Amino acid sequence: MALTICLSIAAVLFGIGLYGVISQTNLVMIMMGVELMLAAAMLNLVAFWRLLHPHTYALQLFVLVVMTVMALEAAVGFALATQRFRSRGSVEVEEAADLKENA
Amino acid sequence: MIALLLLAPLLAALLIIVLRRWPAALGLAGSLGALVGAAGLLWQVRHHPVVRFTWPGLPGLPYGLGATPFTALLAVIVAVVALLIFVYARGYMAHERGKVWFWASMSLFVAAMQLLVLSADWLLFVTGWELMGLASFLLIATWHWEEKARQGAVNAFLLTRFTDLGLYLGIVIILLQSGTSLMQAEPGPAIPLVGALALLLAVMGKSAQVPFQSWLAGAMAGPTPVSALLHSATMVAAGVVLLLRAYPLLPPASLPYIGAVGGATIVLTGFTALCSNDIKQLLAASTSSQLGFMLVALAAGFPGAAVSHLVAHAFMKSGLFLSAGLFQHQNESTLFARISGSGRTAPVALAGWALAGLALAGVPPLVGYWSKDAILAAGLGAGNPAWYFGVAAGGALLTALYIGRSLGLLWRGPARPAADAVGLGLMRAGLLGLVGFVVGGGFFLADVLRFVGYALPEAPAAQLTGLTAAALGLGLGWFLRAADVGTPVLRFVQDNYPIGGGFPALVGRPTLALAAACGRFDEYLHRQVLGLGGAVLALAGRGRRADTRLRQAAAGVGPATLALAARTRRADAGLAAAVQGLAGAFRRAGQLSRPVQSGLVHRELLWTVLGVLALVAALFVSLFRWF
Amino acid sequence: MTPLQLLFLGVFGLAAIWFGWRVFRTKSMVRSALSLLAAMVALGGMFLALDAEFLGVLQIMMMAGEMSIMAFFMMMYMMDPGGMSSMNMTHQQRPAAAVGIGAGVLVLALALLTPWPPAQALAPSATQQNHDLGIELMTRSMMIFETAGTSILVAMIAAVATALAYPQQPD
Amino acid sequence: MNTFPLLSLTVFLPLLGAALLLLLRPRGRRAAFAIGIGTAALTLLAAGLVWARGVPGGFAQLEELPWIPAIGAAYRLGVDGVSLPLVLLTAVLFLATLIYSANTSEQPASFVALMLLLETACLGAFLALDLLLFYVFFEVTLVGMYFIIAGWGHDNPKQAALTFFIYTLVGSLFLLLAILALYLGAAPHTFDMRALLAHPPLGGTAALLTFGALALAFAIKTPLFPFHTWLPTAHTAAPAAGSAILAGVLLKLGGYGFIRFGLQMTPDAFRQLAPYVLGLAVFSAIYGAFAALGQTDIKRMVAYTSVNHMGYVVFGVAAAALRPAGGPFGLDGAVLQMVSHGIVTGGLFLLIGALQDRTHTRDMGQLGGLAPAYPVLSGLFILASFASLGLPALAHFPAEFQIFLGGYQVAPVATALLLVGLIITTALYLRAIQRVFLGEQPAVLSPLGDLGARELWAIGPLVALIVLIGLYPEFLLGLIHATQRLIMAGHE
Amino acid sequence: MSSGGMDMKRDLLLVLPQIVLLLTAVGALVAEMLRRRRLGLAWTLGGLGAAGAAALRQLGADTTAFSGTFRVDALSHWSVLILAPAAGLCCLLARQELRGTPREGTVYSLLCFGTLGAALLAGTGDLMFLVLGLLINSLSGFALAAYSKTKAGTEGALKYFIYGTVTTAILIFGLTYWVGITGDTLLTSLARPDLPPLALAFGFVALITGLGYAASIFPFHFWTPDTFEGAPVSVAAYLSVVPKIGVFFALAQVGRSLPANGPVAWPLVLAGLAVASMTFGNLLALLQQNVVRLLAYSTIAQAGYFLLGVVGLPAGAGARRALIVFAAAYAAMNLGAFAVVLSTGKTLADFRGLGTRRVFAGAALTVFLFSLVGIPPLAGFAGKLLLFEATMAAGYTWLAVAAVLNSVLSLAVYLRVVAAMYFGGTGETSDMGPVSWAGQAVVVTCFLVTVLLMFVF
Repeated sequence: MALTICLSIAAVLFGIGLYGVISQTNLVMIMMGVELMLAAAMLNLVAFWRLLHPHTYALQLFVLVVMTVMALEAAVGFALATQRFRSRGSVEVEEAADLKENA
Repeated sequence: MIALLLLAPLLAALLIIVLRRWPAALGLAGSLGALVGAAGLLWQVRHHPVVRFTWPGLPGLPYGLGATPFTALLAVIVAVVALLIFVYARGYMAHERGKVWFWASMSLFVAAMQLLVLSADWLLFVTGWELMGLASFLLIATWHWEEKARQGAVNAFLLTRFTDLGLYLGIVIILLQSGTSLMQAEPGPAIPLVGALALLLAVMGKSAQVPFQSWLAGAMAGPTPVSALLHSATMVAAGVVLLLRAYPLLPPASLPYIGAVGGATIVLTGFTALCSNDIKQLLAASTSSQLGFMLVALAAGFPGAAVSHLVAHAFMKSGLFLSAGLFQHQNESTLFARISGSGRTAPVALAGWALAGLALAGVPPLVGYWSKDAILAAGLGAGNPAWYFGVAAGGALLTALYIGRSLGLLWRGPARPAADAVGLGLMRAGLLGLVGFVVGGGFFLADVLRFVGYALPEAPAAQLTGLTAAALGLGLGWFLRAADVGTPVLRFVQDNYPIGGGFPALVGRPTLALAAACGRFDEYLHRQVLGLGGAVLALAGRGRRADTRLRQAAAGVGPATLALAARTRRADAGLAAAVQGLAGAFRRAGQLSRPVQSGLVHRELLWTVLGVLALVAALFVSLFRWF
Repeated sequence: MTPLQLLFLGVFGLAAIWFGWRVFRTKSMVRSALSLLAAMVALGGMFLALDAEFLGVLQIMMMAGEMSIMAFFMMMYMMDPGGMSSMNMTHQQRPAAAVGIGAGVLVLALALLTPWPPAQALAPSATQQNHDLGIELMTRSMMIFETAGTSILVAMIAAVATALAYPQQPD
Repeated sequence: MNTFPLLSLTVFLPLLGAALLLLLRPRGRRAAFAIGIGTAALTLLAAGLVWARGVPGGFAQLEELPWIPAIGAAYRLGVDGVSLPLVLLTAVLFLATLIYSANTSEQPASFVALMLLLETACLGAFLALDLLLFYVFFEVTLVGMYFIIAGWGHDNPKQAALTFFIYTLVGSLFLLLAILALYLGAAPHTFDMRALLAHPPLGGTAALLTFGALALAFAIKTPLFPFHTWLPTAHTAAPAAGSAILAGVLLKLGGYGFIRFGLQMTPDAFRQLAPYVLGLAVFSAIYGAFAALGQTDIKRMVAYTSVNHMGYVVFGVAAAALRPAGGPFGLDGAVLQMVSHGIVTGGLFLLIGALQDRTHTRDMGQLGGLAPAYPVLSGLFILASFASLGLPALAHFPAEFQIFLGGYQVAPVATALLLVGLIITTALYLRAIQRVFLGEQPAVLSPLGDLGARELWAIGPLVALIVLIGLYPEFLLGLIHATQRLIMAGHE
Repeated sequence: MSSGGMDMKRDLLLVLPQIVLLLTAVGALVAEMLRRRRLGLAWTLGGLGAAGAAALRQLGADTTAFSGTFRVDALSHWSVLILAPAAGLCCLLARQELRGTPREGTVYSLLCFGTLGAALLAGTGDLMFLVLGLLINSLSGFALAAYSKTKAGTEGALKYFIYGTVTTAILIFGLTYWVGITGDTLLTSLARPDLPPLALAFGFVALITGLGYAASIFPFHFWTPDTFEGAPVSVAAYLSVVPKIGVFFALAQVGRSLPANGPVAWPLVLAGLAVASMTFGNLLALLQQNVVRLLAYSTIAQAGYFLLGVVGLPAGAGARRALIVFAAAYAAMNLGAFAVVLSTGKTLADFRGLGTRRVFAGAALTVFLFSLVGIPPLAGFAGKLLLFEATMAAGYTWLAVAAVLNSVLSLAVYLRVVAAMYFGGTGETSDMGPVSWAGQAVVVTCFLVTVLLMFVF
C-alpha cells in the first residue's frame, strides 16, 4: 500500500517534470523540471529502501548522490545561464537556434 | 620439309610486314620455298607413308603435324597453284596500291592453307581454317577504300565465322568422344548426328554451299589473283578437306544431309552462273556449284571421286580466274557487257579460258572429263541413284551451258582493241602454267589417286551421260544471250536468291537493332541501379518522419520525375544525369530527415523523449508474453 | 507502517504533486520557484514519514538553500520577474502535455504491474541508520563517496570557468 | 630449398619504389618514370624468378609470419598454378602500362607512386594465403584505382570514380562478411586459406548464404550482368593506363575469387547453385557482346567485350563446379582466359589510348581510313582485335576452346548459346576495324605520326605474348593444369 | 556488511590510474592558478602518460576494487590506455587553438577531469558510478563547450547542457527501478534470472537514454552537431572521442552482467539503435558543407558501429576486444581528422587543393577518412572487422549486413572531402595561420597509429 502510494506519487512527479522540461521556454524553468524528475527518483529510492531493503544503505547513499547531481547540475546550469545571458541577452531556448545546417 | 613448307610463306609474310619493301619478290620466294618443301614432302611420304610430329598443345590435347600421301599431294597442288597465281599476281598488281598488304596477306593465306592441309590434329586444323579466314578477310579488303571491298570482306569473314561455330562444336564433340585431339589412323565409333551436322554447317559456310553461297560473290571485290586463290585450291576447298578428314567419323545418317546440300547447291548456283552478267560472278557461282559436286560424291560414298574433282577443279578454276583477270585487265571491267567480244583480241586469255572451261564442262581428254565422270559414276553407285545421279547429270549439263554461254559471249560482240597493260607477260605465264596442268592432268589423275589411296569409280553409263551433257550444254550455251533482261526472277537468281533481302536484312539488321537495344537497356539499367541506392535510402529515412507525410509523397514523385525526364530528354547522355540523380536522391533523403534536426532544442528534445517512450512501449509490449 | 504514517505519506504526496503542478502553471518565475520549494519540502516530509530522518532533514535544508539561490537568478534573467504582465513562458504545450501524461501513465503502470515483494514493517532507528550509513560510506562505497566529492570539485571549476567574464587581455 | 622470401620481395618491390618516389620527390617526369619503370621491371624479374623456382601444383614457396595471432590471422603468402599466371600477367601489364604512360605530364610522381601501390595490391591479392591479408590487398586496389581514375581521367572522372568505388565497395564488403562467415565456421577459427581450402568449413544454408555473398562480391568485380554497369563508365573515364590495368588485372580478382573462394571454399554450395551461375554467365557473355555491338565509342565497346570475356571465365569455373569430371578443361580454360584477356584487352586499351592521342576522339562515326596513315598502329590493333574475337593461333583461342570443351560436357545447350557470343564479338570487331581503319585516308592527320618508340615498347611485348600464348599455351597451361588436377581431386 | 576482506591498500593501488588522472587534473589547475601555462601543459602530458603507464602495469588483471563497485579489467585498463593519450592529443590541439586565451590552463584541467569521468564509466561496477562518471564527464564537457563564450559557443553548450540534464534525470529515475527490484546498486546483482521484466526493461531504456546522449546515439544525438560547431575544434575533437569511449565501455560493463537471453532482449534494442544511428548519421553527413558538422554526424554514425560491439557481447570475449580495438582506432582517426580541420578550416571550400598545397596534411586526412570508412589496412578496418566478427558470432548477421551497407554510404560522405582536396581545383582561401608543432605532432601521431594499428596488435 505505502509502496504503491509512493511509487504513484513519484510517477506523477516524473510526468510533471517531463512536461515542464518540454513545455518551458526558459532555461531556469527547464532546470526546475529536471529537479522534479530527480525528486521523483529520490522518492522512489527512499521508498524502496524503507519498504523493501531497509538494511541496504547503498540506497540511501544513492539518494545522496542524486542530491549531489541535483545541486551540481543546478550550479553549472546557472553558470551557463549567466554566460549565455551575457553573450545573448536572454536564456530563452527558442532563441538558441542559430546553429543549424545552412546547406 | 614440313617446316620449310609452312615457314617459308609465313616468314615471307612477316618479312613483308616488317621490311615493307620488295613485297612481290619476298612473296614469290616464300611461295617457291613452299613448293620445294611440298615436293620434298611428297618424296618423303613415298617411302614412309605417314610422317608425324606432335608437341604439347592443350593439356591432354597435343598439337600434331603430319603428312600422308593424300595430304602431301594436296600440299603440292596448293603450292603449285599458289606459285602460278603468285607469278600472275606479280604482273597483275604491278601498278596497284596496297602491295604490302596484298603480298603479306597472300603469303599468310598460303601458309594457313598448308597448315590446314598438314595438320594432324583438330586444333591445328581449326587454326589453319580460321587463319585462312583472317587472311581472306584481309585479301578481300585489299582495296579497302572501296565500299564494296570493305563490305565483301566483312560479309565473307562474318558469314564463314558464323558457320565456323559449327566446326567448333563438331570438334568439341569429336574431342570429347575420342579423348584426344589427334586425328586417329584407326577411327573410333561414329560421332552423333549433331556433331556431323555441325561439321556440315562449317563446310557449307567455307565451301559456299546453299544458303551461304552469297559471300563468295561479295568476295569478288578483291583483286582477281585473290579470287583465283580463294576459289580453287584453298579457301573453299577447305570445306571438302574437312569432310574428307572427318569422313570416317561421320554416321551414315548424316550422308543424306550432305547430299541434299550438295545437290541443291549444284542446281541453284548453276542457274546463278547461267544467268550471271559478270564474268567473275559467273565463276563464283560456278565454284559453289562445283563444290556441290564434291559433296554429292562424298554423300554417295565415293570420296575418291570427290578428291579427283577437288584436284581437277583447283587447276581448272584458277585457270579460269586468271584468264578472267586478263580480260579484266584489258577492259577495266568484268561485266560481260563490257568485255564481250574481247576474246578475239586476246588469244592467250581466250585460249586459257576455253581450255579450262571445256575441261570444266567435261570435254575429254581434259582433266575435268575424268573427274566429272567419276562423280557421275559415284552417283550411279549411290544408294539412291535417282537423286544423286540425276542431280549430278543436271549439274553437268548446267556447267556445260554456262561455259558455252560464256564462250559465246566472249567471242561475239564488238571488237575491242587490245590494251597494252603492264605485266601481261607474267600474267600469261601464270595462266599458261595452269592450263598446262588442265590439259595434261587428266592422263595422270587415276594414277595419282591410286597413289594417295583412293579409287576412281568408273561406269560406262556415266561416261556416256557426261559426254552427252557436255555436248548438249556447250552447244546450247553458245547461243544464249547476255542476261541483262531485268526480270525480277532473273535478278533474283543472279543475286544468289536473296530471300527476304538476304543475310543483311534477315540477320544483320535485326542483330544490330538488338545490339542497339542492349546498349540502351544498359544505360537504363545503370540509371536504375544508381537510382535504387537512392530509393532504398529514401525509404530508410522515411520511417522516422511522422509529420512530413506530404513531403514523402513529393519525394516519391521527385526521383521518378527526374528519371523520366532524363530518360526522355537524353537517351545518350543519361549517365551524367544518373550520377547526379544518385547524389540528388541521397540529398533528398537527407533533407527529408532534416525536419527532425531543426536546431530548436526543445523540439529536438521532444523527439528524443518520444523516442524513449517508443522504445519503452515497444519493450513493454514485447514483454507481455512473460506474464 | 502505521496508518498515521500512511496518512502523512498521502497528504505530503498530494501536496508535492500540487506544488509540482503549480511550478509550471504560474505566470511568474518567483512563484514557480516558491512552488518548487514547497514541493521539495513536501517531499522531505514524505522522507520523514518513511522513517528516513537524516535524508528528510537534508532534503528540506538543501532545497531551501537551493531555491533561494534560484530565486536570485530568476530575477537576474527574467524580463518580468514579478509576473505582472502575464507573459507566456511555455511552448508546444500540447505535445508536452501528451508526453508528460504518457510518461506518467507508463511509469504508473510499471509501478503497479511490477510484482513487488511484501513491504517490511520495521525500519532501523535513526541512530542505527546514521551509523550504518557511515560504515557504508567508509568501506564499500568509499570510492563512490570520494567520486561524489570529486564531482563537486569539477562542478566548482566548471561553474567558475563558465560564469566568469574574461578579464581584458593585457597585451 | 632456397628460403629467400622471394614472394614478399615480389609483392613489396613496387611499394618500395613508391616509397622511394615519395622520399625523393623527383620534380621531373623522366626521373619519376625511370624509377617506376625500373621498379616494375625488377618486379617482373622477381616474378620470373618465382616462376623459375618452380611451382609443382599445390601451394609452394610458402612464407608465414605471425600477424594477429589472437584471431588466427597471419601474414601468409604462397603461389600455385592458379595464382602464378595472374602474378606474371600483373607484372607484365604494369610494366607495359608504365612504359606506355611515360609521357604523363600531370603530377607524374604521384601517378607512378599510385600505380606502384596498385601493383603491390594486385600482386598481394593474388599471392595472399590469408583471408584477411587478401581482403586488405583487395581493398587497396580500389583505393588506388579510385585515385587513378579521378585524378588522371577524362570526361567527368570524379563521378565515374565514385560510382566505381561505391559499386565495388558494396561487393567487397559482402566479401568481408563471407570471409567472416568462413572464419567463424572454421574450427578452430582461422583466416588461413590453406586450412579452409583443405576442409571447407561451412555446410547447408550457411554455405549457401556465404556463397551468395561471395558470388555477389565477385560478380560485381568480374563483372557479370546485371552488376556490370560500373565498368563501361569507369573505362570511359579512366586514362589508357588505368583502363588497361582495370580490365587487365582488377577484373581478374573476380575470376580468381570465384575459383579460390567459391570453388574451393564453398564447393558444395557452388555445385548446388552452379546452374544459376552458369546461366548468368552465359547471359552475361551474350549480353556483353550485344551491348558492345551497340556502342559507338570504341573504348566503351572494348569495355563491354570484357563483360563478354569474363562471362566465359565464370562459365568455365561454374562448369568445373558443376561436375568435377567436366571440370579440367573448364578450369584450365578459365585461368588461361584470364591471362589472355588481360594481355589482349590491356593491349587494346593502350592502342585505343594511342589512337585517342592522335585523333582526339573515340567516336567511331568520326574516324575512318587510319590504316594507311598509321600502318603499325592499325596492324597491331587488327591483330589484337582478332585475338580478342578468338582467332586460333592467338591468345584467346586455347582458353575459350577449353571452356567450350568443359562446358559442353555439363551443359551442351548453354555452350552452344555461348558460341553465339563469339560471332557477335566477331561482328563488332569487324565493324570497328572497318569503320576506324579501313576506307579512304582522312585529309587532316595528327602530327604525331605512327606509333613511337615508347608506345611500341609498351605494346609490342603484349602483342608478342598474344601470339606466344596462342601458339604455345603449354608454357602456362602446364602450370595451371597441375594445380587444377589437385583442386579437382580434392573436389570429388 | 560487505566490509569483509577489504584491503584498502590493494584497492587504492588498483585504482591508481584513476587517482593519477585526478592528481593530474588538480595539478593542471594549480599551474593555471600560477599562470604557468607551459608548465601546466607539460604536467598534464606527463600526468596522462603516468596514468597510462600505471594502467599498462596492471594490464592483464581482472578483478574488482572496493567490494565490486569498481571493476579493474581489460575495459578499464584499456580505457585509460586509450583515453589518456587521446586526452593528451586534445591538450596539444587545445594548445594550438587556444594558446594565449584567458584560462587556457583550465582547459587542460577540465580535459583531464572529463577523462577521469570517462575512465570511471569504463570501470563501473555500480550504478552510482554510472551516474557520477557521467556527471563528471558532462560537467567538464559543458564548461569546455562554453569555453569560447561566443553566441555560438554558449548556444552549443546550452543545448548540450539541457540534453545532458534531462537525459541524466531519466537515467537516474530508471535506475531507481533497477535498485528497487535488485535491492542493490551493484551491476552484478542484475544477473539474477527472476527479476521482473517490465522494471528491468524500463531501467534499460533509461540507461540507454542517459548513456546514449553522451555517446551521440540516435535519437539522443541532437546536440552533437550544434555543440561541435559552436565549441572550439579541439573541444569538439575531445567530445567526439573521450565521452563516447567511456560510455561504450560502461555499456559493455552493463552488458557483461545483464543476461542477454533473459526477458529483455537488449541486444536487439541496441541493434535497432545501431542501424538507426549509422543510417541517420551518414545520411545527414552527406548534406553538410561544414566539415565539423560533417564529422559530428559521422561520430553519430560511428556510434552505431560501437553499438555493434555491445550487441556482440553475449557471444564471448571477441566483442570486448573488438570494442577496445575500434575505440583505439576511432580515437586516432577522429582526432587526426579534427587536427587537420583545425589547421585548415571548417568549410568544405577550405579543403580545396589541400592535397597539393600541404601534401602530408592531405594524405593524412585521406588516410583518416578512409580509415573511418573502414578500408584496410587502416586502423578503422581492424576495428570494424572485429566488430563485424563479433556481431556475426552473436548471430546478428543482418546487423552486420546493415553495417556493411552503411559503410558504403559513409564512403560517399568521406569521399566528398577527399575529392575536394585532390580534384576540386585550388582553393582561394588561405590556411588558418601557421601550424604549430603541437598540431603537427597530433597529426603525425594519429597518422602513425591509424596506419600501423593493424600491424602491431
